[in-house]
Amino acid sequence: MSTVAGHYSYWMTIVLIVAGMYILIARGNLMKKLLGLAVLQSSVYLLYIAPAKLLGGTAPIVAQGYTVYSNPLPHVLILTAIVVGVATLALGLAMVVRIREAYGSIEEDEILARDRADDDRAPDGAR
Amino acid sequence: MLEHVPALQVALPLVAAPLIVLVRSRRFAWLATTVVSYLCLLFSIQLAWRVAASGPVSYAIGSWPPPWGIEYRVDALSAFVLVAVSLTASFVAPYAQRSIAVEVARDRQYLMYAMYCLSLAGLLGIVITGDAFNLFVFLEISSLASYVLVALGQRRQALMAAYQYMLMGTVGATFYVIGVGLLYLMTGTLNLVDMAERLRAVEDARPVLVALAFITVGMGLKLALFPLHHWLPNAYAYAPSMATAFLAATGTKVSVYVLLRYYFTVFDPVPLFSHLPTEEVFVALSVAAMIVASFIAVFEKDVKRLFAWSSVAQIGYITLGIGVDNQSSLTGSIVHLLNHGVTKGAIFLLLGGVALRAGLAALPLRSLAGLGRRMPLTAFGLVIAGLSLVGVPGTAGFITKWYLVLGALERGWWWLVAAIVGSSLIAVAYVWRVVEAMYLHPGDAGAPHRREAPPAMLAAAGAMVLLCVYFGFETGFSVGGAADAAAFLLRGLR
Amino acid sequence: MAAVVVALALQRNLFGAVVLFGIYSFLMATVLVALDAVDVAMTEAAVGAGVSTVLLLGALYLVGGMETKPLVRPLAPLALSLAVGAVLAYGMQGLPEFSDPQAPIHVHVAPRYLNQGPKETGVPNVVTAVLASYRGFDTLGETVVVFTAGAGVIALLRRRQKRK
Amino acid sequence: MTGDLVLRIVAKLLMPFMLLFALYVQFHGDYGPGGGFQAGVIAATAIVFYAITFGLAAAQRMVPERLVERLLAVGVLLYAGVGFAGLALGGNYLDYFVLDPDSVHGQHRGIFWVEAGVGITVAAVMLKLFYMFAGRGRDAGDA
Repeated sequence: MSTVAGHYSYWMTIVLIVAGMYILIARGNLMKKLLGLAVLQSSVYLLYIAPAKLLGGTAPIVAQGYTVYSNPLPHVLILTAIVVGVATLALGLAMVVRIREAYGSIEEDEILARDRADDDRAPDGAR
Repeated sequence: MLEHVPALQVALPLVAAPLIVLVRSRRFAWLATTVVSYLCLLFSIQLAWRVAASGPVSYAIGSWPPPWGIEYRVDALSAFVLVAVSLTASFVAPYAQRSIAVEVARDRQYLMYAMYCLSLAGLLGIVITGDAFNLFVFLEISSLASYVLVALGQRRQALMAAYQYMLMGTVGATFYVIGVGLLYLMTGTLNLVDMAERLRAVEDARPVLVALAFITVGMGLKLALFPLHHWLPNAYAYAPSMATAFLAATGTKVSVYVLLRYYFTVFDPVPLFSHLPTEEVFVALSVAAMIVASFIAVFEKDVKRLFAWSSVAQIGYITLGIGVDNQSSLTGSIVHLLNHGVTKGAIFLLLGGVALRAGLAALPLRSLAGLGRRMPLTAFGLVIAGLSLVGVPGTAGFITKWYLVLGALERGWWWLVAAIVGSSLIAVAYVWRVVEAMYLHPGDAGAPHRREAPPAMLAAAGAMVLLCVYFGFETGFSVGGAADAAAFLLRGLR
Repeated sequence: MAAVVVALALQRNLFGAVVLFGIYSFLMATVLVALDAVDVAMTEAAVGAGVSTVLLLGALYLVGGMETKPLVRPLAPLALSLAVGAVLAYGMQGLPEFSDPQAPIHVHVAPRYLNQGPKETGVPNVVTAVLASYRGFDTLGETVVVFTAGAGVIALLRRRQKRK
Repeated sequence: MTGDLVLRIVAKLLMPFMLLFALYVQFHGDYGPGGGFQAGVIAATAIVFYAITFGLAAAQRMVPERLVERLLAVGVLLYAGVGFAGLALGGNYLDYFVLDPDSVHGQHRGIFWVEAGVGITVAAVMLKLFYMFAGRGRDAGDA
């Protein structure tokens, strides 16, 4: 019983989650934050898929000559998760493009500063 | 056909969205949205009636028996939340036509309706499903649609608000998936009922504990639980009026529902959880939310943001009931899902009318000056709904607080009663500021004369205001349903 | 893969970061093949390394390439991320070992898919069978998610018909 | 966009094969890896490739934006429609057993149409995304 080796994939998942969250929180650039988000989302893939594998097994496409297959259910779930990930990414990018057009910047602090200036200058919020 | 109502409840709004995109007509979009919203309300009432008569309803999608297929499962709790969500939707839909026509660019209006339908379908799907991963999928549908709804706001701040909402929301959803993944690895199943049964046999509690933590934090982000609420004020303040009303009345509530579901039907039967400090954590965070967020609301300059902060505080009441954890307090929590939805929905619908007539994209407090004369009905409605926020007897808000206080007293927690009363006093302060602006400050000399919001909008908003009062007196459905749901939760699994 | 991710965190040129992200996705796809998840790997290669990268580059062209600001207060976020990692590490101690045939996910629910799936649905690729039939509603939801994103992007990026 | 003759000819030659491959992935998903989602992405990629070599306008002439927007919705409706067909024929929602007297055959039929729905929507969305982002570039900054 070798816990470190037996849990290798889990450790990898943790590394990805930590890295993703770090990029997401620490970076002020809106594009970079989206990349962090994508890494965070992809960390889930390993969490689900790695335990589904059985050594000596094969991909879950039933054929003659094989008896041991990997668990197909996590594969299905992660297919969905990947799709959700790219959908979120696309929407996020569209927002970043619009933000860039509206503010001329994609740095979080610059944008927030401009918002504050807006609030001070036009407190009536005229269109 | 009646036995297929659970599937139709979600499938109809889901199909309405692509139809709207296909037809690309504003009239059709509005018509489809309204029809679907009313049908959803009918379906949810039928389901609630069926659950009350003969216990939980189970529906196997694709005729695959659970846990292999996806099960739709309606019990006392989900039936109640379904009614609450579709009730709000049925008021927002007729309101939307004029509001969207003014606030959203012409060629995007039909997409706005489509997003609204998707959001509704997603929320209903979350509530009705009995499958952990299916819940995630519908969570994403409703979330993505909500991000777009917020981003379609008129000012450029709406984009940034939507972006931040999206980051927080996606992190929340990812945390939820991580939690579900851990549970799946320990039980091998995704069906919630099956999962609860198999969790009892799990020996190593560590992954389950961490799953609990991840699901709590994930859902906490979605429902704006106190320290995780940063996205909410901006998102509510800059979204189009109709989106704010709909999201404020339903979005966070559904996330609370998910927490309730996991805590009481999935985790509760596991003996290990009896000695966890979850109660204390929830009570502490809720009280903090009730006090701090209310305080911020008092000093807020923008009316929509003021009420958005008030939402954070009101969510505190809902989670407080989970923390106190007895029949009365849970009844209070669950009934507040409905009562607060109705109250906040009414407020934001009314504010939408004000913004429309004033021609403003944002509503600073000053812009309400003289509203008592300019729009007397709207102003009066805001006062009633404000009283319901405070919890004055005779309004829906009072019922909630009554049950929460009862629950606290049953536990002998006097200080908690004091906290509830204290936070209500702060609510008096911020509601007063609105009232003061409307009635005591004279409007500008050049302000337009008396002109109410368009009839359809005023009628929808007015009906919701009436509901605030109705649920304050006639509690047969609201408290009755909530008490059934609370009893069901505390009984755990049958 | 870990190295690529760390490089990604440190890279300040956005173009470089996007390329690194593509490499990361491709590595992920390779790992997935090694784990027998061929369908998933194919999707990840097409979506993660393909579509995502194209979209990222397209957006990058519109917003411009350099991340100008240095890191702001990098310690607090790092601590928070590490705390999340630590919590997860604690929980993962209790998870089943890699490739343990007695793990719950291999003895409950899944066996029916593998044993009965081809007979019940007539489709030997069990992933397809589960995806489209047993959990068909998930996939409907997934399609709707894609649809939502598509319609949402249209709503956000459609050009006004006439301007000014 | 580019006047490179070799690239143009290669692109012209490759197009049918890429689309054919997409169809193969779509319909072979029952027996090997693949399915509607992957096929949709590949089909969209083929057209994106065309757009890159011959210019966005040329691609939009071949696959107009209006059509793409319609297809976006058609795919979802097809999928959901299969669900309603199950209802109409007396089964539950998304019940494929009732689609054919022979239940296994019914399953097969259901999966086929459902995957087709996924493929259509995914291809349309991916293409639409590309159109949106690429089309934006020409007037970036003045919207």
